[in-house]
Amino acid sequence: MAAAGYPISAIAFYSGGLTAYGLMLGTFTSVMVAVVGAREAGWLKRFRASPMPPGAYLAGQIVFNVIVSIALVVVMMATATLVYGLRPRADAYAAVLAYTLLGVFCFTAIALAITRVMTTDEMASSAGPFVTIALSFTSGVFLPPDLLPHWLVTASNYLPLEPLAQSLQHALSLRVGSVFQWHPFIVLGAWGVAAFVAARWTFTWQPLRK
Amino acid sequence: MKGTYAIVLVAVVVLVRLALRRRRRRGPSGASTTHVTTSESAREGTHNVVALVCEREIRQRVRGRMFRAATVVILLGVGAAIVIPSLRHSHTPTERVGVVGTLGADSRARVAATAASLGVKLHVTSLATRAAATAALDAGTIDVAILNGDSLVVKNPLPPTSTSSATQFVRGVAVALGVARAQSAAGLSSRQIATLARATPLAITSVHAGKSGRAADPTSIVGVILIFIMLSQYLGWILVGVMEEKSSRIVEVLLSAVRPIQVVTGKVLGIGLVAFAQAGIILVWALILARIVGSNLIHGTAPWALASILVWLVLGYSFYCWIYAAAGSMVERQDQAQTLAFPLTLPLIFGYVISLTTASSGTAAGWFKVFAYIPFTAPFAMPTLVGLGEATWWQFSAAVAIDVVCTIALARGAAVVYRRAILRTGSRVKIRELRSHSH
Amino acid sequence: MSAVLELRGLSRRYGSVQALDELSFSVPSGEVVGFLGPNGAGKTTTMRAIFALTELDAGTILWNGAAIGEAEQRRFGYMPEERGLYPNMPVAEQLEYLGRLHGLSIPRARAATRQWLERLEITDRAHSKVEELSHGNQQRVQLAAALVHSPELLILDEPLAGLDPGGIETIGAVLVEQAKSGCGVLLSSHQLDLVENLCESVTIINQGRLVVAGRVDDLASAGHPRLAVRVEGDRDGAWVRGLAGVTVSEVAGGEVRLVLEDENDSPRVLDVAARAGRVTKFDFERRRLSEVFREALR
Amino acid sequence: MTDVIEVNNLTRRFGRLVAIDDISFTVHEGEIFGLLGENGAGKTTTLEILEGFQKPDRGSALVLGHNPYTAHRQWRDRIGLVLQESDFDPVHTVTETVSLFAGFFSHPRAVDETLALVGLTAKAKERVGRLSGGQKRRVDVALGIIGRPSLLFLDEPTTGFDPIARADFWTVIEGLRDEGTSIVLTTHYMEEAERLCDRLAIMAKGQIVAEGTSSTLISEMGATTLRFELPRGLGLDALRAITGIDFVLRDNLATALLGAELQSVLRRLMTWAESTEVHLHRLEVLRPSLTDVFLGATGNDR
Repeated sequence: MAAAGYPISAIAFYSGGLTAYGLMLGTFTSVMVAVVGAREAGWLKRFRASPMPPGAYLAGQIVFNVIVSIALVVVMMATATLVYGLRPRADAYAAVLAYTLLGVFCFTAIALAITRVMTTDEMASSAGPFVTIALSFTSGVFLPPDLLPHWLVTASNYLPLEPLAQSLQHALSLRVGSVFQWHPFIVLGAWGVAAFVAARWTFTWQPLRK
Repeated sequence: MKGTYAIVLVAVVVLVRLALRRRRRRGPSGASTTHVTTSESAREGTHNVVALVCEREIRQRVRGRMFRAATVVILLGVGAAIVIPSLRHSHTPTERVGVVGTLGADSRARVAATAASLGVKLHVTSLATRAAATAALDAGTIDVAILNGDSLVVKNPLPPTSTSSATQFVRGVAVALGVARAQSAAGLSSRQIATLARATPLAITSVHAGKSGRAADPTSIVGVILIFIMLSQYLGWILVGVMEEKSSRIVEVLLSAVRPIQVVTGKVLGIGLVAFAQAGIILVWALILARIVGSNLIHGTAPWALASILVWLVLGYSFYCWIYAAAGSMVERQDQAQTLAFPLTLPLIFGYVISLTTASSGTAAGWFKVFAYIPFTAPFAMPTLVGLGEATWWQFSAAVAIDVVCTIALARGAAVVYRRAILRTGSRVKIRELRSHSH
Repeated sequence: MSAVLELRGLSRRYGSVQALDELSFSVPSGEVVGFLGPNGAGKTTTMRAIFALTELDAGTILWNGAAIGEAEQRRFGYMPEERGLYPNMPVAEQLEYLGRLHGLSIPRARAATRQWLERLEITDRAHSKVEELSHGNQQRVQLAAALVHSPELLILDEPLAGLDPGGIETIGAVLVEQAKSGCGVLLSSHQLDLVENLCESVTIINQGRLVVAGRVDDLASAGHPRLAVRVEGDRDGAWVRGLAGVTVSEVAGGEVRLVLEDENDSPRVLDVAARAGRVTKFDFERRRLSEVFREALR
Repeated sequence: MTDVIEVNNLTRRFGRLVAIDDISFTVHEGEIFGLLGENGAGKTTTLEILEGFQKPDRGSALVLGHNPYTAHRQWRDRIGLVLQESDFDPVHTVTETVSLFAGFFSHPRAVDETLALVGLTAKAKERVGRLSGGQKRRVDVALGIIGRPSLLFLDEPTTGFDPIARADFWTVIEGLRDEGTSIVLTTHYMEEAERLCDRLAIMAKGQIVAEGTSSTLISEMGATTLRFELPRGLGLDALRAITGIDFVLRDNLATALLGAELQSVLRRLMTWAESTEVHLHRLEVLRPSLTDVFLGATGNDR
């Protein structure tokens, strides 16, 4: 097909989308559930009671997530390349790595910010997957966005998952032009920074259930 | 069309009834029903314990704040998805084209013809520069820009599987303008060009009489999406629910009185009923709204295609629930459950992706048909084949039979795993231990 | 003849640890039996085995001379060591549910729930979620969960741990009441002074083996007379040194425990004590369960 | 003697519930201070304020000279906590769990030594999730003392311990005190409080209802009971003649409540018994126990 409306292959669409989905599930949901669980079990309070710098625990969470996420992305990319014959440009991998780090930062920060309203670990473990699945359907992960109402797609552009999925799909299928887009950096960065600030203000180490 | 609604409505009403009847039984005045009094006799059957566990599960789920909030959110979301587009404009969608530079009368006519052939309205605006076009695309005021008659720009890449009129329009315009450019480059006479412009596609006939003349099958697409959403959401409940009973140690109290298989069966049954009730409510809501606003949500759907979707929804849940229950009994913390969630979803995602791709392309490859008989992928693949008219009744029955047999075997295995694993804490359960003592 | 729970030759090995080693003892109904032993002695494993929650390598467990089936098991009540209740379910509803799982009808489950909430003084928390209750009240609910179906046999793993004196009294009274009405009660505890007051007999195990079993009275009255003496200002019991016919069994917290060869030596002891300072305690004591325990494990 | 904790007019409310109602007390350096009370009397809230987890609504608390709520990490380095909840990540071993926390402190005790102190050496390689309740509690205690704290908070530390372990633990705690560690302890075991605490306070409904050493509290409780089986042929009048005080018959035992005159009465009785070779069966001199003090102070005496 001609011109700038270049096609995305099915495999680029799904490997980009599912990588974004896996990142969200693996960071947003896992961090939220892990932190709320640790808080409600009293581990966080125990850490807080020690002279450990408070940020160390959170930093540990983020580092752990980066490692797990990179492993996940590597597996996804390897499978897509070796099994399904995905052939992206070499520099697409750099973009994928950059988007992965961006996504991990953003989703971890949002998860930490939300822990304050999750009073029980059951709540966290049902809200996390629900939000992830709901969001993934409006964000071009499991469904081509043009099957959805236009307003919903527009709204998704400003939520964190769609820009991530879309830019990964873009990078993996690109033939000409730059693999980097500014849009996801602005949206995900804004979400991440806002959530990070909120988390700093509201984060609590004590169990909420009493 | 009427028949379709009737079938869906009946199915949903039955499910909701079932769930509500169980809820009502707990009502304060509901000192009810013969089945409970039989439980007074010393010899209490498995059936009653399972019913009790199931009833508690339903009650707790339905009462949960998260559940109610999620249901309301989904209802609002579905409502918005149906109502808003129909409020925005009439039934025929409009394609808004921005033109930068000049566009010949011939090309203009071809664009109009493409729009007409797809049954969409056309709205053309002139734009001064490429930058203005990009801005307009980003702002969403135009859908596609034609630059100097020789290139097209859209906002987001066109998805490969899409069959929407918007995508078809862009592709059609791209082809039409490309042909026009080639024609003018070939230096043809005006008569030759006019002849070419009147070219119509050849008629296509098939050797075998087909039921589905369309390229893609919207019912299967909607069905596959529905099955996927439901399974990925509700199976997670089982994973977490089983794990919670383990981590709260209530299971030790339960198992001092009843058998493990009773607890786990009651649990998956309860969650299943809540799940189908919730899905039923959402479906009814969607259909009612669609009717009221006149949306063509499941326009022209064959009743049997819908029935097969519902059948496979139940079968898919029944099969996968045991895997999730066994997995839940082996983990002891919420975050371990979450770590497991993604890998466990992979077979679902695989089945979903191949089925959605097949449903959109309109033809099922040979390898795809194999997946319709494997219980992991059958809940997606079989309804897709049905939707495409490529499954006979005996093929359908064979797939159901295979699935049921596998489900029973899986349930047995899961019960053994559950019994061995549910009381273990602090150490990973070894496979060897799960096998030993199994009787 | 009253019912009896018999455990015969129970053995269970976890890896290199022999958790139970040919353990045999019995629990007659109508009695509160204390089940004692240091941490890790095998008490919890034994209790779980009664409900088939642990598989045994060898041994049989009999109730009234017959193997325990599902129906029998349903007529037992169990309070596990690690408390288990649905954290987000209201107390009364939870008890009703457990009662019905044990085979009660709805009205009977409801009545029993009401009765036990009242008896355990937590009626006002009937509609609270379990997670909202204090530790002591959760413990009461957990006990109610074991009692709601009027069991014939109660197996309680550390029912008194972490309770304040008021709670101990309420729960202790309930257990004695249950035994009086013909129920068998086996309870493990580390609070030997409480066990002494509560239980008619005790079974002490160590490393999965039976060490001592018998009636508390018999165990306590065995041996020589004992004295507990407290002299104001004295911490190390120096005054007692050099007294003939007297062995010191324990000096703790300013209190000296003595074993007398002859009860008639007591005035002499008092004299010596009075010379050392003001005597604030001078008790003839039975052998205390803690001593029995310590000696048994030596 | 310096004070490691100074609490003045502390008040804490949760909505309409007054958890702590204007309490004041001090803890001296190197002593074991006991905080007793029923569940819900305000002990845990008091501890949480002293540990820096909660902010008081009114009043002040100085712990090692700092406001715990705003204190820095250096302050935490000198504090040891044994919290009431005993939940750990079940998949780590005992050694892993304790080593992790050892890393947080500037001069921690050796992990082996700590495990030996709490009696967990044999379980060092066991995953925490597989420990029994009492053993988990010991892990808690290990985490409390791993950092060589100058002030140690123990919130019901021996719940679930067997009697031998408890006695061992008492020795450990007394050893820590002898090293100079100040200790604040809550417990439900009166025996434990009586044995360990140099001073204690009893709380009820958010207030301190009694404070002092256990022996002062006990002697303030009043009289000691003297009782024995009345020897055959001896009347209460005759008994009065021998001892000089009035006895009553209760549960078939001659019983009298005595104060300072205990010593003389007892001596007269003993001399009489010896000279007449009368055997005094079941002779008991009972002073009130801390349990009596507790039940009396919290309004639970029967």
